[in-house]
Amino acid sequence: MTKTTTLDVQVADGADDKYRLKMGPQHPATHGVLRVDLELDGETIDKCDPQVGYLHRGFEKLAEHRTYAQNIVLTDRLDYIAAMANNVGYCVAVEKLLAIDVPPRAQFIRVMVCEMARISSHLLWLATHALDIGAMTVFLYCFREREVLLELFAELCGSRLTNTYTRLGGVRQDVTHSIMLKLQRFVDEFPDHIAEYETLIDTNRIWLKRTIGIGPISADKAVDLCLTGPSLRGSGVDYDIRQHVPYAAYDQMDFEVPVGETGDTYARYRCRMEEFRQSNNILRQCIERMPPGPILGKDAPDLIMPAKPGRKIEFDAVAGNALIKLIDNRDLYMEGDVYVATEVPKGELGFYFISDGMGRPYRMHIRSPSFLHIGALATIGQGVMIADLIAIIGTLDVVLGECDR
Amino acid sequence: MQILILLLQIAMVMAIVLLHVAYLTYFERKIIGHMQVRMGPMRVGWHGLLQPIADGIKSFFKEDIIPQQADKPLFLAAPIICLVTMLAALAVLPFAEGWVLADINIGLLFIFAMSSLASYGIILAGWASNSKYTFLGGMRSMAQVISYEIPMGLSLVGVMMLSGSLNLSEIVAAQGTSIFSIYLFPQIIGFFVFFIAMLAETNRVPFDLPEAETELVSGYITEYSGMRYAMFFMAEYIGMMILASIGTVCFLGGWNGPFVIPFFPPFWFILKVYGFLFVFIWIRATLPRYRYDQLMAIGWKLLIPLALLNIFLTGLFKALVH
Amino acid sequence: MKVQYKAKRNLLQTILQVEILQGLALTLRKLFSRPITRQYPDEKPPMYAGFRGQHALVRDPLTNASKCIGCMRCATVCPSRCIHIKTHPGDSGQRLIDQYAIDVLRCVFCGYCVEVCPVGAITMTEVFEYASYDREAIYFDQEILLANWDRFLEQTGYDDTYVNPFWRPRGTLESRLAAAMRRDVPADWTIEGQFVGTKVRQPPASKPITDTEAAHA
Amino acid sequence: MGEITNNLVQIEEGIKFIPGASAFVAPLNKLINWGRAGSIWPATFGLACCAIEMMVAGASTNDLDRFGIIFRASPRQADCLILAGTITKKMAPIVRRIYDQMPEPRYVIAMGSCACTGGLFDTYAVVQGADEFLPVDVYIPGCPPRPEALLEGIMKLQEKIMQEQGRWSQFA
Amino acid sequence: MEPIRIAARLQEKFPDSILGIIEHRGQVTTSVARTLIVEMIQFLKTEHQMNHLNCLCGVDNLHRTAHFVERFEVIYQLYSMENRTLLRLKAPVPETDPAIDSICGLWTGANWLERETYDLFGIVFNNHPNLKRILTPDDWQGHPLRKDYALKGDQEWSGFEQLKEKAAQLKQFEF
Repeated sequence: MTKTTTLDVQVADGADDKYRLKMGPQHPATHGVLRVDLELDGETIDKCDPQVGYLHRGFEKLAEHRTYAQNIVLTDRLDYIAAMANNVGYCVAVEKLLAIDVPPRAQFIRVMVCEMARISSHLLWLATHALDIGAMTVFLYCFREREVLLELFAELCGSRLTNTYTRLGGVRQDVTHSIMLKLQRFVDEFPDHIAEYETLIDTNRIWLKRTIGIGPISADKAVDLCLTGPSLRGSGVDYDIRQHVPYAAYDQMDFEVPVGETGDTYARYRCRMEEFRQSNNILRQCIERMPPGPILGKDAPDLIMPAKPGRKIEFDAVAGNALIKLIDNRDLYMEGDVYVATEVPKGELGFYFISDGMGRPYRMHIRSPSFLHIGALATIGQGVMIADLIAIIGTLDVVLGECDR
Repeated sequence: MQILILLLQIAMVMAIVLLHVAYLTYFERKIIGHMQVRMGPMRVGWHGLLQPIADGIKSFFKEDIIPQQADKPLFLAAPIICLVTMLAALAVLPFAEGWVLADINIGLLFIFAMSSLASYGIILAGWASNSKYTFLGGMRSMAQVISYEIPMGLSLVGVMMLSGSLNLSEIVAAQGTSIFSIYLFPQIIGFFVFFIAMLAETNRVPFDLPEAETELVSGYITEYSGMRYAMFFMAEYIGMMILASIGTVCFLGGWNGPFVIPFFPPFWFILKVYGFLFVFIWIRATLPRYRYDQLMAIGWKLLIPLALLNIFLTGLFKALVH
Repeated sequence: MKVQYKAKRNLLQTILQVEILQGLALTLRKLFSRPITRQYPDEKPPMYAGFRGQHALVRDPLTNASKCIGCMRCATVCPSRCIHIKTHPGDSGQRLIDQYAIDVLRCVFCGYCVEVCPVGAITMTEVFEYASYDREAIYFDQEILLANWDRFLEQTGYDDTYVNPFWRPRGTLESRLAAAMRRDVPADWTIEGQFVGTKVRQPPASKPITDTEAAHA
Repeated sequence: MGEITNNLVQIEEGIKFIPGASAFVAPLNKLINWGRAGSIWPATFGLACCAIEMMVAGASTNDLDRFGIIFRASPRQADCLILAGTITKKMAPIVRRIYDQMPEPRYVIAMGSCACTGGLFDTYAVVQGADEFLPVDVYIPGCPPRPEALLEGIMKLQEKIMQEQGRWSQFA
Repeated sequence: MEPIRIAARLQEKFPDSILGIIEHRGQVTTSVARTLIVEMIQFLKTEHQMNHLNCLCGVDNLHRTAHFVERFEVIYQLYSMENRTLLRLKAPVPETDPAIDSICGLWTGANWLERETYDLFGIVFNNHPNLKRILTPDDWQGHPLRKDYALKGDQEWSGFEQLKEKAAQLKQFEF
């Protein structure tokens, strides 16, 4: 691999005849607050320099000041399109760090909500990607199905978008029969809806012209750029953490990982469309094989966590005539560090924890897929046209909350 | 006296057309809404019927921003150029037998001239705003108009050859006496070319590149606010109606219909124009957008050869018949 | 698994614009289908028990005041630190609340406070319509929080037996839990009950589950 | 639509409409307010999580278009800025710039905890409330608020607009 | 191959540069000296197919009580897609000279990760093509993720101060 010096280019304000365009942070197609500094030759992009940080909220710093349980709330706001997947990813990592067991029913529920989140995230991706290319009806059809999933989340955990659903050692609330029935109906109907989107765009000649051969990434290049998720698999690299390092109950699921060949925009698009069907399959398996049992492990820590090992948290209060003593003094923190990655809809979401034996992470690093995907934009976005750049941003599927953290 | 009547007629046509513009936006929102399984305007008036009026009032009383860096005279002139040329093109449209403001011999050419002039307004708007997005939008528009003016003109040559006239009323009259009584069937290639060129001329999906929202924010109108923005908006919709009218006149037989409607001769004409407008909206709800260079390629590599082929076939047909 | 592409269109399909016409047919069909729009101010969205909306302090029907015992658990667990409680010790060792305030505009609606409350004193109601013109109006003190509770009961028709599904304080004695939370996993949740089949099956007729019941389970 | 009195259709309180003619009988103030309230065009501007719920509000289930609301990409054509999400310090100057680019009359809706006060993110990088540098008209609590809550906020804004006096931009 | 064996092979190859090998929860961490970091990663990448760079981040050890050598550490998380093995390299970086060689030549994607680490910790990466701030504004003071940087920030960013001034000025023009 050769050293690429073109990734970041100092755009000097010289008196040459380059047309410089700062696209964003307020731009309809930059999916939030991404800014891309372009140097144009006509409409062809000579240099593409993405700028991020407009949504940098200090997650990692904040996480050092909150307990492990409180940080679940933070992970909702990382990739807010698939908050469930982030919750699961975070909890899987912390459970590995603190050695907490999760009962099998909770594992299955986790897989279920993860796949629901994957479908809802991919639906939003398809919606915005189609809107970027100009097909506005697909946008609204996708939201129609997404709404069903969001309402299911609301029924499951009381919130539509920022779920805060998983707990260390399990999940918050058991799935009810009515949720299962609604999910079953969704799973039965969803393939028809996929067919609907495909009628509108899949073979449409305008769509094909706008996507085939646009922004191709070879397999080597994709690995070199540290891409993950469908963006990597579109290039033909079979890397899916759900199969490589199965977490939750993914080892008991029967599913395939769609892999593209050409690595262009259309291949990535097809990969995600295929993932819709696979996720739907996993959901079906979850519904059929959900085991009974508790949803929270016996040794699961309380939401209120002591800040230091051995330190007791005591709440005593008088209610009526009785004295309530609430004590949590289990010693579960130990020193050490782990890196645990999970497959969120965007790619590989990794949490790197360093624990120094306290109730708070000493250091929490979030390896977010979007950050690296946007970083790759500088290389992919060279020599294409503005309209193509927008298609490429759309198909890399970035979300800025996760990128900037 | 005659002038007074003429002025009255002009005022009437303008009023009707502007009302149509207002309600075209309403129906566009309504139809696209229902195609997207939602409802469209519902709460301003009964089923949102007063929505265009509310939009109009709001735009009229909005602050009118002229950017400091803008070329002020051109910035002010651009929307007026667009609107005036579009309104001027209305003069030669025959709504029914004799229902025409100026029945001139070169009606078709006049409309072409006017719609080409309107693109000056767009280019000037893009340039005078002194913003990068508007400039790109203006450039795209310029290239698009030049590329599509040619196939559009060529596609109508077949019609001219068949009817032997450039006067729109005479074209309609000639169609009435032809075999199918409309030119759609003998000129099917011409119609195809015309239809695509029409979409491109009016900057509609899938050719809405000059104002592609997800690429260039709002294209050439990015810097316009309030009433000046509304002027561009009106010009665009009048343009749509004019080109739909030309399509009706040249290919669908104008005001001729299967039977005669008493007291209201333009009935069939209006119906056909509405049909065209519905198709415009329908396509907008369905298709994605082309890329700028692909649009050029279609114009030059597909439509112009097709239009020339059409002319050749029409000529062959004429030579064989006579 | 390699992704499959659909077959390329042939010349006839290209000339006849088949795939574009298919798309147009789909949108035309939708034009005459029923819109799924919910006309909001007239039609309210479906709400489920346990929705994390406006906060309220449960009014104790016996004392007509808050149930809060000042244990500070909610203030401790709050990730955004938006609950402010001030207490002073009473005669028999209990804590008396001087101030109980929630800065709702800072709240992130995670529901942790509801979950940790040992006596079920705080709840998040299904009310979500309380936008305001100024910040001060959405700073809830104890009076407003109790009023929220009254408003919530009035709007939704619950009575004092309302149980929020997220009231599940851990570390509390089992006997202190509300009755609805002491139930075991319902019988529906056996493996056989899970199997719903390819078609949607209705819930077993013998024991129909209402939404609120199911949520409490 | 209100009752019909003396051939006039009352649309809103004080605004009457003569059926069949494009003329209004109303105090100009009321009429303008009615027009503004009936066509609030927000700028397409999402910051973070709440932007997703804003998109849902615009999508089929809730359909902002029912209120005459369509998103405009250019701030020049927008009337309303919906601050949907966390405003970081790096972003704040840009938010202010977009607000400055909007023509009068312009309104600001702070949607969600983060835009209102900074919410969870009491950190070095986040602005603690949009009102530190912008005049905010309506605060919508929630994290994120339901789409219906956004609609309710917009209706609150409409009420506010209807009560305005003499905010006539270019004549003022 | 087991990650612990890979670490052993690494030690054979670079005997002087390995400071220690720890296994925790099944994950192997190898502490290495920063001098030969690029060569070591190159070795792992070519010889052991560690072709996927999971993550690259910094750590500030200021408040830690044990298990550290220098104030800063740079963590490299490598993964082999073929062999499905994970290995972590930990390179201590002293406070007095917070610098380490860049691995941009091995992964183009490392570019932004290194910029981020530079931005948040102030660790300099030698031979980096474009080392400047990425998440915080260019004229930001301090490195936020250092432990001596307060959560609320030490001082207000000048750009935001200017904005507040401007907002106060413009307030008079409002209705």
